[in-house]
Amino acid sequence: MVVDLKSLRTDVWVDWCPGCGNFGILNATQRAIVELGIEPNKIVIVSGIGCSGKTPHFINVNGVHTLHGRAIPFATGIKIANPELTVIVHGGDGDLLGIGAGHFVALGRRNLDITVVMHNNGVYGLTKGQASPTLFRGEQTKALPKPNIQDAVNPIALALASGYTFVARTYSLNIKHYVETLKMAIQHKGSAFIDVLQPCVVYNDIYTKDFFKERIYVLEEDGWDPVVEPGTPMETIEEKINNAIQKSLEWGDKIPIGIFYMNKAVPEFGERLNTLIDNYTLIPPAKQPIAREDGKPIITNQDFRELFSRYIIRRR
Amino acid sequence: MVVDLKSLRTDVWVDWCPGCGNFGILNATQRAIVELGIEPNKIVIVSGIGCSGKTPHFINVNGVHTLHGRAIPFATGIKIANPELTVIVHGGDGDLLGIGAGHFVALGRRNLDITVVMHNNGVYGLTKGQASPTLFRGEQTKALPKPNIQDAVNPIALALASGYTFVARTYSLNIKHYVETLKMAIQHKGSAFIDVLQPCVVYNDIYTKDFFKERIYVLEEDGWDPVVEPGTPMETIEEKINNAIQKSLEWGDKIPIGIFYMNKAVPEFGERLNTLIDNYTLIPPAKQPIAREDGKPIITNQDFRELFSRYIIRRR
Amino acid sequence: MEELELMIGGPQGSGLDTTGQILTSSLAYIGYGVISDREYYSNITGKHSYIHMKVSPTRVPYDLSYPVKLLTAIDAETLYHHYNDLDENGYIALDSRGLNTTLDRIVTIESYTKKLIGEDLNNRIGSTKLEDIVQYLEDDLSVTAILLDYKLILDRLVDKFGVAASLASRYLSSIPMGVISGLMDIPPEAIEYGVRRRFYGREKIIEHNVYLINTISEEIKSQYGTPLKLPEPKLDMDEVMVVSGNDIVAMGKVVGGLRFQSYYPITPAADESFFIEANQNLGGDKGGIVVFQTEDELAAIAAAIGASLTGVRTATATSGPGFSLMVEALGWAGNSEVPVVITYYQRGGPATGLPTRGGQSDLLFTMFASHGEFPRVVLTSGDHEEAFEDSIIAFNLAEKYQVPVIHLLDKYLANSIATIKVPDLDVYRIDRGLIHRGDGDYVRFDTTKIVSPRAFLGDKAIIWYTGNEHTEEGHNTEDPILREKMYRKRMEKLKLILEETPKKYMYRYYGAEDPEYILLGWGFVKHTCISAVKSLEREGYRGGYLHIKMFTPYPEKDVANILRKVDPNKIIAVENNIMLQAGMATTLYTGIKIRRGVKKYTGRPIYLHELREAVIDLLSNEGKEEVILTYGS
Amino acid sequence: MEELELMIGGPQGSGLDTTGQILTSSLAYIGYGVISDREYYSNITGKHSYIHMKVSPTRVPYDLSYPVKLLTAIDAETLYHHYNDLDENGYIALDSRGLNTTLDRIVTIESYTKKLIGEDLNNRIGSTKLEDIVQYLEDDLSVTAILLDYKLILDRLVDKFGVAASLASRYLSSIPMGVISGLMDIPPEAIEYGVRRRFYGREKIIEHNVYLINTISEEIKSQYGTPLKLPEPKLDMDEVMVVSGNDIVAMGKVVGGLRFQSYYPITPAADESFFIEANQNLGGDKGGIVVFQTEDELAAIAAAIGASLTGVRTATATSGPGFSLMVEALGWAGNSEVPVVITYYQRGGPATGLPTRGGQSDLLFTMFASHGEFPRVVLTSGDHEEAFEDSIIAFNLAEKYQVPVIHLLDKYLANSIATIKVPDLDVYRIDRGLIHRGDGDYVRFDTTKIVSPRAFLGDKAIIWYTGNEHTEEGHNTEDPILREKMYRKRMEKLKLILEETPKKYMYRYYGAEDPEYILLGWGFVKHTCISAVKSLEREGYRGGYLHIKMFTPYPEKDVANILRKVDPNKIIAVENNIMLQAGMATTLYTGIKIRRGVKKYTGRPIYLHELREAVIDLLSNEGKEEVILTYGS
Ligand SMILES: Cc1ncc(C[n+]2csc(CCOP(=O)(O)OP(=O)(O)O)c2C)c(N)n1
Ligand SMILES: Cc1ncc(C[n+]2csc(CCOP(=O)(O)OP(=O)(O)O)c2C)c(N)n1
Ligand code: SF4
Ligand code: SF4
Ligand SMILES: [Mg+2]
Ligand SMILES: [Mg+2]
Repeated sequence: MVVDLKSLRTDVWVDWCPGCGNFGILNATQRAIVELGIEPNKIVIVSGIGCSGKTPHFINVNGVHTLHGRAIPFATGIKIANPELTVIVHGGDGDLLGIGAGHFVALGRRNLDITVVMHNNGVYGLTKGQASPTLFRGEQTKALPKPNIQDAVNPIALALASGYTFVARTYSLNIKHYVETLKMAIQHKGSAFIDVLQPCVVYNDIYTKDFFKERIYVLEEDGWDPVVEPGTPMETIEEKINNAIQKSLEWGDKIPIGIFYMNKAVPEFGERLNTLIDNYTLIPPAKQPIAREDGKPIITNQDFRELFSRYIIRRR
Repeated sequence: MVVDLKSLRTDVWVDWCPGCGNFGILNATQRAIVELGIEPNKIVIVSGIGCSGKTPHFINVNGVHTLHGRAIPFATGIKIANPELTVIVHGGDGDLLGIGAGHFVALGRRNLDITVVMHNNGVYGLTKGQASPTLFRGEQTKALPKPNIQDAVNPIALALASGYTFVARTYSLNIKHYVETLKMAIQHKGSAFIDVLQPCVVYNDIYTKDFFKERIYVLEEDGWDPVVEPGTPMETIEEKINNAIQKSLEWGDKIPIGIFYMNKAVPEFGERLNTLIDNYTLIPPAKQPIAREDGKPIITNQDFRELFSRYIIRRR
Repeated sequence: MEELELMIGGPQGSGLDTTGQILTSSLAYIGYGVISDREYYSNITGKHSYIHMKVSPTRVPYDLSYPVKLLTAIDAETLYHHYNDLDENGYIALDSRGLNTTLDRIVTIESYTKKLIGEDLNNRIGSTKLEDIVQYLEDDLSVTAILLDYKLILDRLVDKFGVAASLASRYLSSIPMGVISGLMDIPPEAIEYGVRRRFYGREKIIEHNVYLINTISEEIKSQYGTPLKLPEPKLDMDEVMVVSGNDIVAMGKVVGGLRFQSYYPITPAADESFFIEANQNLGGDKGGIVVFQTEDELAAIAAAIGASLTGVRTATATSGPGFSLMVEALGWAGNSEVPVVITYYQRGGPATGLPTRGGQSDLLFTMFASHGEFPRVVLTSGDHEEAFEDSIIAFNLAEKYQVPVIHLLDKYLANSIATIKVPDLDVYRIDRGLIHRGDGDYVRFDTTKIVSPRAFLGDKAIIWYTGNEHTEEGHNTEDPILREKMYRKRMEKLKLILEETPKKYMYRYYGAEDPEYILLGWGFVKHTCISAVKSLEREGYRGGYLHIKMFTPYPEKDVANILRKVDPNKIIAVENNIMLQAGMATTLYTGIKIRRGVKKYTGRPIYLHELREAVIDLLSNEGKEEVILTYGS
Repeated sequence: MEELELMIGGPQGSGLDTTGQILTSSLAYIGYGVISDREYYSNITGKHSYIHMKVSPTRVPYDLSYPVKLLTAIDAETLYHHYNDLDENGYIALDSRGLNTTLDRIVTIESYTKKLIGEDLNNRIGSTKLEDIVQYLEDDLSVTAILLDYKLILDRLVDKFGVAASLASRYLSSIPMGVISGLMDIPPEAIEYGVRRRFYGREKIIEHNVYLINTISEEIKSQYGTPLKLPEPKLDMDEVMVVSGNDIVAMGKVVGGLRFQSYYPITPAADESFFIEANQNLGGDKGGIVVFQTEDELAAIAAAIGASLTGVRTATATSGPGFSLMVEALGWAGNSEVPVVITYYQRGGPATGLPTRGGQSDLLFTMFASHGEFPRVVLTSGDHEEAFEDSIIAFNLAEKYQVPVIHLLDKYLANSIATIKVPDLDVYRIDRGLIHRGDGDYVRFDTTKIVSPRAFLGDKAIIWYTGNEHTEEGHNTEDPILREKMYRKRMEKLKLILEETPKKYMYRYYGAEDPEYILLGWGFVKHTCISAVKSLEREGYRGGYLHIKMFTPYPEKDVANILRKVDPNKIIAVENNIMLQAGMATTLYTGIKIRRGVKKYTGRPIYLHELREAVIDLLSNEGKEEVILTYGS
């Protein structure tokens, strides 16, 4: 199947506000898929609820638009059951770091091969502009009656503390950078997190295009080495994590985008499952037959007796 | 009221297993309360579900034994409604960092003046020994049929990434250290987190008393300065956070206990609320009358008309 | 013309909300009764939205109906959605520049809707061109089409006030207001009053809007006269409130003593919390209300319960998805006898469903939500007045019986703006139930009483709470005898509530004392049902409407007595759901099987015209069990 | 003696679980039918726990009852809990060293329980000294007290096998087994068989246990004979399975094609997941089952749904608190037509309730859980055989109708061990429903069918799912007409399920064809009800037991037909809850008001002796509405 940009569009009208940063994310995601050449039926985009959550309807690959905050666990089930699928999560900052923060942390602990793309717009877009967990304390975006009194969570630091093995930031209007970052994240074998700075033209009048234009710079252009190869000594790894966290605190006149950290040495969750389950990698759940031709269970009476012999007692 | 250790005991039989690290936590918590001289009716111990969750029943101060994972939000409501109370959360590692991780992160963002004491035993005690979020990958404690395949979360790093302004670790069998740490945490004006290493004699045969005895050392004795005073420049703060995170990665032959980080410069949540609500600090919700003597609402017809004048229209 | 129904349509983000508020204020100022429903997509900018308004000189006309007499369109898309909604001799106003638009050029309409519209237009008119539709309306329905050049009109602002051309479009919604004002003969000072209220203090904006509306109004009058002018208002209110359901509930809660509201944003509940936050300061020495945005709904309910334990009247407000997450903690509150109010605005389900549309499909869920058995109150409101009163009563019930109270409302109420009487607060009392203030031998869960006195955390007594079964002190227990006692103690509250609560908070009956049929309903269907019964009376059907307000505990004896007046086959449930949930609840408690119903679950409200027809249909066809309604765009 | 009831009590952590398993295996090996219930506190070490076992030579005796013939105590506390449970001429075995214990010295008993016991003992015996209680039992009930010096017995291990004195106490539970074995005359090889099974491969432990049990047994026999020897077994099974409810459900799920189970640990559900994990490898080319411990139940259900979308049979297992957290996602599954099985083990509610005790108080909750309306199946099982079958059927229903299936069980079943037939798998079929395999013009939610063919994520077709209302493709829609169509399509599945599902999966009726009264129940009350009916028959009450298995959709016509055989006043619901939830569900769907019931909500099972009495009481007292049962420690 030839996958081109056009064939990745759907008939659904893209109902984001004109000028919304999500358009950049949408286009760049489609582009990355084309460039990677993955077949649309082998990709699943899983989203939460919010403006960001609508993304899958606009891309002509499998889409699962789930519940607010639950995209990661839905995606987790999909990926574990059928590891041959490329699974990408699109979520809002509220979705992933507010109501979904527990799952966000849990995914890091598994290093399951999923890419999490966070639409970071500093607000709850679809519910009309309340503060999201990435809005700093004291800031008052357009729809807020009063300045925000909660501190912002630092997505990069949180991802690192949670164990993500690929942690990056990109900007929704830097299509090229987004495409490259997403491609690397997808190709990375493990839990990948991308913090995408995404202007919300309707509700976020602080983090606007103009704001970002002046401040964003690319880490890679800066002699930055975030990669941990297998065999790297523990101290070096710790140092790289620390550097990444330190970098993540940089938010002012200069805002870095790029890969903050990438560790290739941590076993992916499927590999771990494969140590427990015979042939998990070869015949994962989605590839296992459960019935015979005649409709009887694949487990025969004999299989049953073998499997559960410990529970069967033959009378003396 | 004279508060002594004896008066802080209840009639309830302490049903932890003989030798459980929780006994140390219980005794030391009572001791800290005595030493601080807080009146029992002005303290509330809020717990989740687990062996750890039973703590409040054994201490003769107010106790709220909530739901699995929800101790922090219950405690949050209590503290905001009546800030004069000293609110201490006791939760398990599963309770706070597994099912409750989202709330754990959220509390850090608020810097509400609550102390969170985590009974870190590496297992789900009360449900019979499954791996908790602090058990490392590859480890196989007694009740596990197979080695753990999820990575551990680093509680200290997570607390720091979430914004807690007091982050410490102590050991349940070092009563003195525990008492001092808890006292400082309670006295700290802001969200405080204490990671308490707690042997579970029944299910955790890796992190035993013997294991800890050889490894634990006290940070403070090491020329360690975790304190951020008001006015400290941003770089110094960042450096202290970074040092703390780096320290938190130390887990092997040596395991540090002590205060990892303490920032006195971040406004507490009550102060923040006070910027929005008239006299919040003086007359918080729990101190506000809502009815008059005759039972009528405190809001009179006239108050109502003033408050909501924007919605009332007098006919032309 | 006794009453007027009109509609304003346009894209989401074009200021329709503001338009509705201004117009309602202006009309209220003159003395009319108004209801204004707003329908919109789950979308921030671009999709079709509209206001459906009913204006009456004699009452607050809750019973929205079709057809409408006047349709004003901000964009071309509007007419595609509403060409069928117009009455004979009605009026439409639209932009003359859009007349050669065809349906296929409207990208913002969903493909399915577009297909249906296209088929209908092609069948009926043979064209989807706007011009042709207008022609058809003029020919077939004698509709008067008022075609205005919107751009030229807005240019006046540029010319006269130097408004930047790029900003002029913000005033688009003044055009329909001008048309309406003209046709209805709304005096300029009433318009100014409405605009001024809305844009309080922002003088430039006020000036521009007033200018635009009033000049258009003049032009319309001079060209079309004032064919939609209503008789002089005759309502006996000197003063009214112009409030949405969200607003009035918020006001009720403030009066009722709310001091801590936790919430997580969700449509259509969040506006209530914002309203409270905007009005959180009660005046110096009274202090203020904490409005607390949590990280999710699990935290929202937990925080509310926690706050309640300190003796504060607490609540949270949410909708279906949020309530689904509150279910576990609800049981904790029930078990620990905690007064807490959950204001629950239903929207279209299941799951995310129709997030910005209405529904009444969560009744049975709220009645049985959470594992285990514990007492609760499920209280529902049928209009703005009820909602205000119930918001206060909810706290009293919660505290008097130490139970969670679910105050169940719907999006129809939440988002419709009505002109209502300013309430007299002197009729209300704050009943805090039994409170223990000392220390001494106090136990929190004294089993010698069904409702044991409550002490507050932070007061003198030491208290324990637990989600487990507990002793009188509040410590965990598994003793079977104590368990049985404590369990029964809790459940017996339900009987007590039923005995002690005034009937008007449990149900209300409207209509004939000796009905031939009874409509049974709840929530926002109330006035539409009452109006249907009245109107059918004129056609010889003598009936009544039984409005159930409290579902847990359920007033089974009284309801059974009323329903037994008619054959069970003559009971018709009218609900915005498919299962007839109030009907089911009624069967459950009375044993009277309710088989027949009028159902609507498209997310739009039930309209009087379709309800009338449905009821007649059911009354004339004994064998028919249900009529499913689908009217409304 | 036809059947034997016995009890073993001791502190939590002293190996009672193992004892129950060994004894059941040994008895099964001889050929007896056994049921073994275990009662325990939410505590890891120290609180009182006991096994209540019934042994029969002719059947699997599900109907636990009191008094018991034999009580063996590992500790002194046991007798305080159970001195009232003994039959005349019964036997007790206890440690002679504890005889001068008094009640106040037992710190592990809750104060309330202690107070009740103290009062009763003082009234009855005037002393709480163990010695006096024993004396009383001997005098008043002609009980034989077997007093053994437990320490001396354990010392034999030290002497003979060199077991460290500190470890000898691990063998404590062999002492009651020895006593039981002696009194019942269980042959040594049967004991060895049981021990060997349990400690497979751990030869030392096997040797020590077998030695201890068999020597004690010999001594007991020589001193007391074998007064509790049962007749030769007559069950027609060559082979049995010894399984708990958790085990058998797990086996059913494995056979039924489960390949992904997500869970979060909770009593009494978690053992099912551990069982599956321990048996997850199905043999080389068949692959294996993923058992996935999630961070919470919100994730557990979400992951299960996600996995299901790839075409895998998925399930999660939980209890009340966990299910309460799954409610939102349940609606998503209903809306998106996802087959997923939720195995739900009820425990005592509400909230954390009685976490290790039983209950049946979540029925109505599961029937209406989640906001909005969508089809689901609520299926319940009454014994181990049903549970096995239902675990397979659940998947078939889920996939055939593309709905979430809640398989509702209770702790009584989960934790009781029974000896049952090895199932014959050839009678089962895997019905996966309609599946689409190609690509092309496929749409997931084809509205021309009630159940549209399902394609799997990762197969050829491109699919969308959403929690919103959706188009046939699976994109969000708010079109009212499409909404109505899609909504009705989903709900019509309920009718289809009712039409197509064999009746035996929906309800079963036991007893007289022309009953004078009917007991109505569900779940684990089944056999106790059947036995009560049988036993009352002998006393002249002709009755029947109606066992409801499926509550959603509800087989209303058939149930109504059966219930109409008797006066509604002669219908008695028997349930482990206070509301009579199955009774309410029945009223709801049939309109037959069920007013009377036998209720138990202490967390302990309903025992035959108390049920019999209660039914007689209700049948003899027309005016009485309920009997509340509280037997059991
Ligand atoms: C359980 C639940 N609570 C609340 C909502 C309402 N809701 C819809 S979108 C949203 C927030 C969206 O914010 P974010 O995740 O940042 O996404 P964005 O719209 O900014 O892309 C909320 C709270 C919901 N759908 N479900
Ligand atoms: C919603 C919910 N899920 C599961 C449980 C069962 N449960 C009780 S305690 C516990 C885990 C306890 O582990 P942890 O928090 O580490 O506390 P510990 O017992 O180790 O102190 C679980 C899963 C529950 N009570 N509620
Ligand atoms: S509200 Fe903001 S995030 Fe949402 S579509 Fe509009 S601009 Fe984009
Ligand atoms: S199980 Fe472990 S944590 Fe729980 S009481 Fe026993 S020793 Fe302590
Ligand atoms: Mg956002
Ligand atoms: Mg733990």
